[in-house]
Amino acid sequence: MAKAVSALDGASHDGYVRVEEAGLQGMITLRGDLSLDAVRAAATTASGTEMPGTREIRAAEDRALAWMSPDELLLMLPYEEAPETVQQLQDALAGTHHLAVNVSDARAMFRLSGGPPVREVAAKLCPVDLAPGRFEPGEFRRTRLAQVAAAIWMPDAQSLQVICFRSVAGYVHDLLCDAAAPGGEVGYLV
Amino acid sequence: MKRYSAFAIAREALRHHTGWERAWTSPEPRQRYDVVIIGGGGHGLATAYYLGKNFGITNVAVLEKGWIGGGNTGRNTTIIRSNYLQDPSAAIYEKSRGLFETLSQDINFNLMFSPRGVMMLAQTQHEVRGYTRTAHANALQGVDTEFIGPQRVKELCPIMNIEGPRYPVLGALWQPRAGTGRHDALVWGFARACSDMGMDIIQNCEVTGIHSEDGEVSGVSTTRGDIACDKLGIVVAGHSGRLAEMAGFRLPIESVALQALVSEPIKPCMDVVVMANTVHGYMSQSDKGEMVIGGGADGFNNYTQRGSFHHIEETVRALCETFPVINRLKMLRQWGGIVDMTGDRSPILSKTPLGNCFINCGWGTGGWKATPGSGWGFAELMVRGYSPLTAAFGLERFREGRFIDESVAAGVAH
Amino acid sequence: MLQLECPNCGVTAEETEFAQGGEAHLTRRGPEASEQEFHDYLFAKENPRGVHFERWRHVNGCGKWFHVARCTATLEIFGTYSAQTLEPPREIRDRISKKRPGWSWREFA
Amino acid sequence: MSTRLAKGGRRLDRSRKIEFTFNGKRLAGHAGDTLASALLANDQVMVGRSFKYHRPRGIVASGAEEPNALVGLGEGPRFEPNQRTTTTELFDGLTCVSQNHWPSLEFDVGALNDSLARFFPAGFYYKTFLFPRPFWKHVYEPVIRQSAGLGKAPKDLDPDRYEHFHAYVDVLVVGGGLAGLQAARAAGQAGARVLVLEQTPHWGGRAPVDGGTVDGKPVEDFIADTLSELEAMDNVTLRARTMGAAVYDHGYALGYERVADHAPGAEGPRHRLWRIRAGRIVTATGAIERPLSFAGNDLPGVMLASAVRDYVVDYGVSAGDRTVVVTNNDDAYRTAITLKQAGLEVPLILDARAGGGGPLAEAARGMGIRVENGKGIAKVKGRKRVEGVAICAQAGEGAVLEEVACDAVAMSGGWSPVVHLWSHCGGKLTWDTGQALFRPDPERAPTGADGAGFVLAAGAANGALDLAGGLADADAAGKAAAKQAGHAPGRKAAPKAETEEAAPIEPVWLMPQGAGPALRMKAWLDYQNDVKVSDVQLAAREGYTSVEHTKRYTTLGMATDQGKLSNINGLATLAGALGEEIPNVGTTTFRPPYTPISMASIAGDARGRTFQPIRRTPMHDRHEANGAYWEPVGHWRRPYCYLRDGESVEDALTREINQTRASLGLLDASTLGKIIVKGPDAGRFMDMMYTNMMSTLKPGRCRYGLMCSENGFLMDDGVVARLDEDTFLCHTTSGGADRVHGHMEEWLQTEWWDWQVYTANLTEQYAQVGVVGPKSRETLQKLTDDDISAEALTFMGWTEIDLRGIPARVFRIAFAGELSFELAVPANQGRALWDMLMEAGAEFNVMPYGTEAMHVMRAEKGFIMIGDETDGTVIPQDLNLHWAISKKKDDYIGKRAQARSHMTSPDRWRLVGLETLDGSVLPDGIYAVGEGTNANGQRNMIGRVTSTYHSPTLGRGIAMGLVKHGPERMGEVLEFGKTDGTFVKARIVEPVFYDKDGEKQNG
Repeated sequence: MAKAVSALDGASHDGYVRVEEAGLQGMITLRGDLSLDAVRAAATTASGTEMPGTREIRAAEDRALAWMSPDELLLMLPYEEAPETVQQLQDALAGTHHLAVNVSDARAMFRLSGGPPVREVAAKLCPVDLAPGRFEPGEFRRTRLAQVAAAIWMPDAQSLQVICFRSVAGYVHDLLCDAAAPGGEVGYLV
Repeated sequence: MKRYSAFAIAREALRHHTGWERAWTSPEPRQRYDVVIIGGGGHGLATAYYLGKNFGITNVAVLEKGWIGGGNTGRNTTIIRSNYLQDPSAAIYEKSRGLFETLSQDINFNLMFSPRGVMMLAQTQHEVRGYTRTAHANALQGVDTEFIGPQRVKELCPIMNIEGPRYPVLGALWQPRAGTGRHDALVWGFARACSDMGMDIIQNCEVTGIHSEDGEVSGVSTTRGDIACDKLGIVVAGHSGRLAEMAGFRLPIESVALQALVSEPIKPCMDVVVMANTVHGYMSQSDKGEMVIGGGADGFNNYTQRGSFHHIEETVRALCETFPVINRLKMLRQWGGIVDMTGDRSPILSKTPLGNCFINCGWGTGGWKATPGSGWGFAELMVRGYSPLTAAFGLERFREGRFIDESVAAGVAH
Repeated sequence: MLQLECPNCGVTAEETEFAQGGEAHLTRRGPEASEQEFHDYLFAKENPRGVHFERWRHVNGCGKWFHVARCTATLEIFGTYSAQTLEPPREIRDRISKKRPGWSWREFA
Repeated sequence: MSTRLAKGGRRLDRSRKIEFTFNGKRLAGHAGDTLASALLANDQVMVGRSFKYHRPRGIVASGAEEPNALVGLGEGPRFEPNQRTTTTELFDGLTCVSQNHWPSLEFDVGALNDSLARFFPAGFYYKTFLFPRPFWKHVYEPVIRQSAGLGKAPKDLDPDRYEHFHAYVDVLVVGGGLAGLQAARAAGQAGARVLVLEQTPHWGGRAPVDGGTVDGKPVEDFIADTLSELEAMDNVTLRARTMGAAVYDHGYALGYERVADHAPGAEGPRHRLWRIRAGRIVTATGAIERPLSFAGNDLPGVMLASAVRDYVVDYGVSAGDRTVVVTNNDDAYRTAITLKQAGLEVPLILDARAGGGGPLAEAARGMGIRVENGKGIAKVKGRKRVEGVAICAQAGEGAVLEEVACDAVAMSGGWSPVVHLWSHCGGKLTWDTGQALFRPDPERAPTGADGAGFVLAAGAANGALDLAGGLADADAAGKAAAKQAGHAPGRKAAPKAETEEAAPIEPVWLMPQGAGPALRMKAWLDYQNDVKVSDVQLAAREGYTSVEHTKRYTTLGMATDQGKLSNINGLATLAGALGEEIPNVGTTTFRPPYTPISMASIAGDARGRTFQPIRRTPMHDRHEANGAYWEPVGHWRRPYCYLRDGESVEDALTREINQTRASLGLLDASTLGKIIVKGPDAGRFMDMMYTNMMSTLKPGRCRYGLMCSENGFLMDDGVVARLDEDTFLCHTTSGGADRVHGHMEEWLQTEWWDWQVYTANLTEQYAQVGVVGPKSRETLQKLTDDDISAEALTFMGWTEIDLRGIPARVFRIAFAGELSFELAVPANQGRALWDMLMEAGAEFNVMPYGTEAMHVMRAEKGFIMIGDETDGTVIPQDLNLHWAISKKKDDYIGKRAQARSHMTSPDRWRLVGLETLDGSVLPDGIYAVGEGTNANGQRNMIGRVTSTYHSPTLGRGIAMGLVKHGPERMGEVLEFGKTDGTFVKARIVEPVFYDKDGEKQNG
């Protein structure tokens, strides 16, 4: 594990919003029938959170569970724990039709911080209504970020996180830095 | 018909241009014609013109729902080229391009055919290979093209950034005798020539039904009365499905909106037409000075002739990257046209299940440049029941799995 | 630039999050199909000027397919519904009937 | 002369002087000036030349409708042509040049066109330049092109930044004039989220110029109060310098914010394009005054009456010392009164109406201004600027009654609501006979996703031209918009303004009414494109009677102002020529944008490094450091080869291939698609997806599979590994991963949704490295204690191993034909793996190799490559891949299609190997010729080359191709046609050139 390096190795940039790559982040895709108790139990046991509703994310300490689609969850956890947790999920769901796979290395994650303007930096790139009241902590939104797929959510009112595919981490980083460059303040979603 | 010439203009100037006659007459429809063409766009009028010119058939009516040339003929980006890969396409587009060369003189109407050259950029190894292949095919098809290197591209089009950090230009398929023409003029010129041959061009006349007897077409109902005919040609891009339905058959066609735009006019800065498929954009400069830019098509069935934004966005960003000088130009106007897409993106020029009823449709994004060639071949098909130009474009090919797919050589179908 | 509601994740989003996937409610024709049946399955597409049913995928979103009932002349959306159905739901057909009396599309009306 | 007045100019900060240059001349204005007002203040009346005749052109208007006063703005990389002076804020150091003339603005050779104007009527170019034929391209067209166009093209790379912003609102209000502000207030009070866009830097629009009182307060105070109220509302956002540019389907709109046009080089973006989704859109876009069509109405100094007034009130600038006012309505009297109050001379007001005007006319008379009813202008005197007017009876043919000296003419032909945004998305118009204008027809509004109208016009844009009516209309529109967007409006009544009595307008489409041909030839409709009344009449005479034909034939309304001043006058002229009513003639369609917007703003941030995503593998940096010559593969970047100092691409290829075959090479194969398919029905599903029988594959084994489209064509290939009873791992081509994953999900979700299968695209989870060559096992064994011997890991088997702490899957597959191992490790450890392999392989002189070496080596083995041997028209049977098409299966995607007559034809071109007789390399993409020509005169073709390379291994050219009856013609020699007309010969051979028995893959 010591040899593991995230896509941008934690690169950061200070604009009017701070942009940093979050480094190694464990992620597990769990597909299954989300109405089944077995699936819900396996997922929430692994995450230590409640089950998220549609387009929600529930977080607890170093873990979170996000709703990806009607038959898919994303479990976030410490990077090193992902392989073992996949195994636990598979064991827990033996006999239940499901798919649990480690996708920690397939993604990159960014953290935008600096208060309410994080909303407008994201709104420059994503076709999503990010106004307060329309997009709040707890919502997990998969969308388009410029020309690539992404997911965004707000851990709290002051920051915003972005997940994209690993291979386009550089592209997303550059876009976020441009959007956060001083002088570009819109002053709209604050 | 009074001939157009510089002399005629000088003569008319002396009397304040009060002596010019109508370019084409505006008669009431008669009860019967030998041939009725539905659709007064470029292809319909071209068909009528060659029925008269090549076969002496002049008892012809062209029925137009609105104003002639109001469909895609008046909405395209005016590019004329024939550097197609597949034999049937190369044949009909090269026939068309050849006709364009002398058409202004033939119909005494300046179509401003400008053989300034068209280049299709190769920006990936895959495109280099595709266009090299096309150049080889073209050489055997009698189409004058060559694959040129990046330096030659730069000489021909100095405003291009051939060393783009993303997609450096690796070369281009160059057709020196391709170019542009004035789209409206083609319609007006054909209408005038047809009218001069005694044909009736009837605007504001919508076909509401198609009549048949014993499996053969007998006439049409229109908003201006019933009209009988021996042969019927349906040439109505964007409305082919509805007319086919009236004639009792279905078409392998879906109609989608295609986007285009122009910039404000500037002094000449680009003497060739450039198409860049990798980044989805193509551009030329009109004689007025506008940069004429073609965009993408909507993915969904659409009959609104309106502009959309995201296709324009994709095209413009590609062209800003390829031609940095346009960053500070401004978009003047954008619009949409309805194009008929077939199952293989190639057109249909075909007999139909209804006897003596023929259909010419499905040109997708490539109709304008084919106009005279299409009219030539379709007229022959209507008269003789066969034309070498149209033979491969029959409806039956979809049943047989015999497609004419131009996308294979990284070719764009504009 | 259309705006569609994905019935799978409930998001109302702009067209760029979606990809269109052709005509709805097709019956797949396999090796047993006649030439005509197979041709019609692949190529004889509905292309109405008016009420139309089609498939879309929420490609930059939850990734799921769904159905859309839409007017191709005005781009009005009559409704979106599950991809896992063989026909438009009654509720959507009724809604269309109110707005486009006398409509029909393939075997549906 | 035009000049700066001693007093006035409500927008000016006279304490701040701003310096600028025009055509190199140093001039000065004040903060708050537009470039146009500053030019006028410096008596720069002529500012450009027209498009066709190169006539002198002056400032006509004061806003976005200006057709004439366009300049080239800025210098070097910030140069921008065709910039409208009336909407350009003056800033320190501004430089601009006038356009479309040579050698100078004052003396323009192109003006020769003007003296020959009678030979250049509308559409003259369609009728001439026909002979001699080559002259069009070589002589006529270049001359026409050079004479046309307006500004010069920019030359340098634009240094500025641009960005987009997505906004979602209940109500978008376009226009920050009085109507827009009131509509916003009404909607805001209802609780709706409101965004108000104003194209200028100022709020309140033209109302303060015209004056009046609202709720007992001066209108300026009312505006200030309204603004503070709106600014205090959390749910309302005001955005100045932002133009509502376009309206699209489903309530989508564009706002064009000129963030830094007034401060070039400032930090931040120059333009920001707002991508707005609105529940309802209120267009409070005001109205534009129409010119009158009289001879010489295009001379510099002839201006719109409202503009003359704007310049005095807003900028303290007079258009002239003596201004003649000519009108067909009461509004223009305000100009006369304003001028008089500013101490300027108004020698005469010409009111074309026989009955004259109402109370405003009385007021003007009361100030001592001479007013002539039923009179008009026969002709404006002067060459480069106005020197006087000849007066005539409006009802007559232009007999001159009197000449009056003046240096400016203020004209008003009535007002046209700005209906562009209403029309962009299909809104229809109705002709208001009483006011002689087209206004939005609320019954035929543009409709949105719910089928209801989503645009509401307000105020002058809705035809409510007066203060009181406009306010009431805007209030109603704001309330209605909020209500329709789901917010109940309050009951607060609309503010009240005094209604001024006015005499009705009388339409005047030609002045004088009976003007003869000589006058009509000098009566301009479209100033920029030089379209005159006579041109429209000519179009009508020649049968171009559809309004679209007229527009296209004459170019009326097609200039950069898109007919903002000319459309209605042109339509009316056409109607007159046809003897039709105006509404029967119809209008042309307004297209987005409202005024031109920069291309760069459309591109936004998608420029340079962020033009498109670049996908990088985990080892990207290592390749970069290793001299990678990059090749784009989709959005991926893959090394084509690795260049060492002084090497050519060919050298590098030869080195990489020789080294790999002799010893050891490494290939970064991370871009290969990797898709997991899992579930009880996975085997059944795989059998449908692939032509092969996949359900019988044993866990621990791999199989090469083919995937076809439903139309029968080969779309992808790759190695499938069975991970366990329920799970398959499908490798796809690099470009095909997303497509194949989408293809699988489509079938699962839309056809076989009752099958229990889940898929996941794990392409990016793994870094994948091909360890290739005779020394591959030896190298790998150094890194692992696990058994990877030939016995433990047989060809086409896979297993899991530990590589010094990195967990890996290893596949025994051999695309290059050598002993090789493909390793898949977690992507974050890819770089570490690569470094390890380079180190462990050093003793074998390990070299990374690129995509081209991979291509050559696979061709030496006769393996097909998707995209080379296939092009979307090729079926597996063409490639002799029958062995990979299961005969035992009833069905797979593409099976029925492959049974169609053309697909089963024995005449299909099929895969063979090709070798030139002299060992040279066949040209790529070359075609084999048959006898004779086809019915279209094209040479018959019987085959083509699909892959062709120099094989360093064999020391000669090798190729693959598709040839008619190919496999049955082994040994035959074919002729291939080169582009120079010569032919090259090649023999048909088996397509396996190297190690035909496949011994090398076992080491």
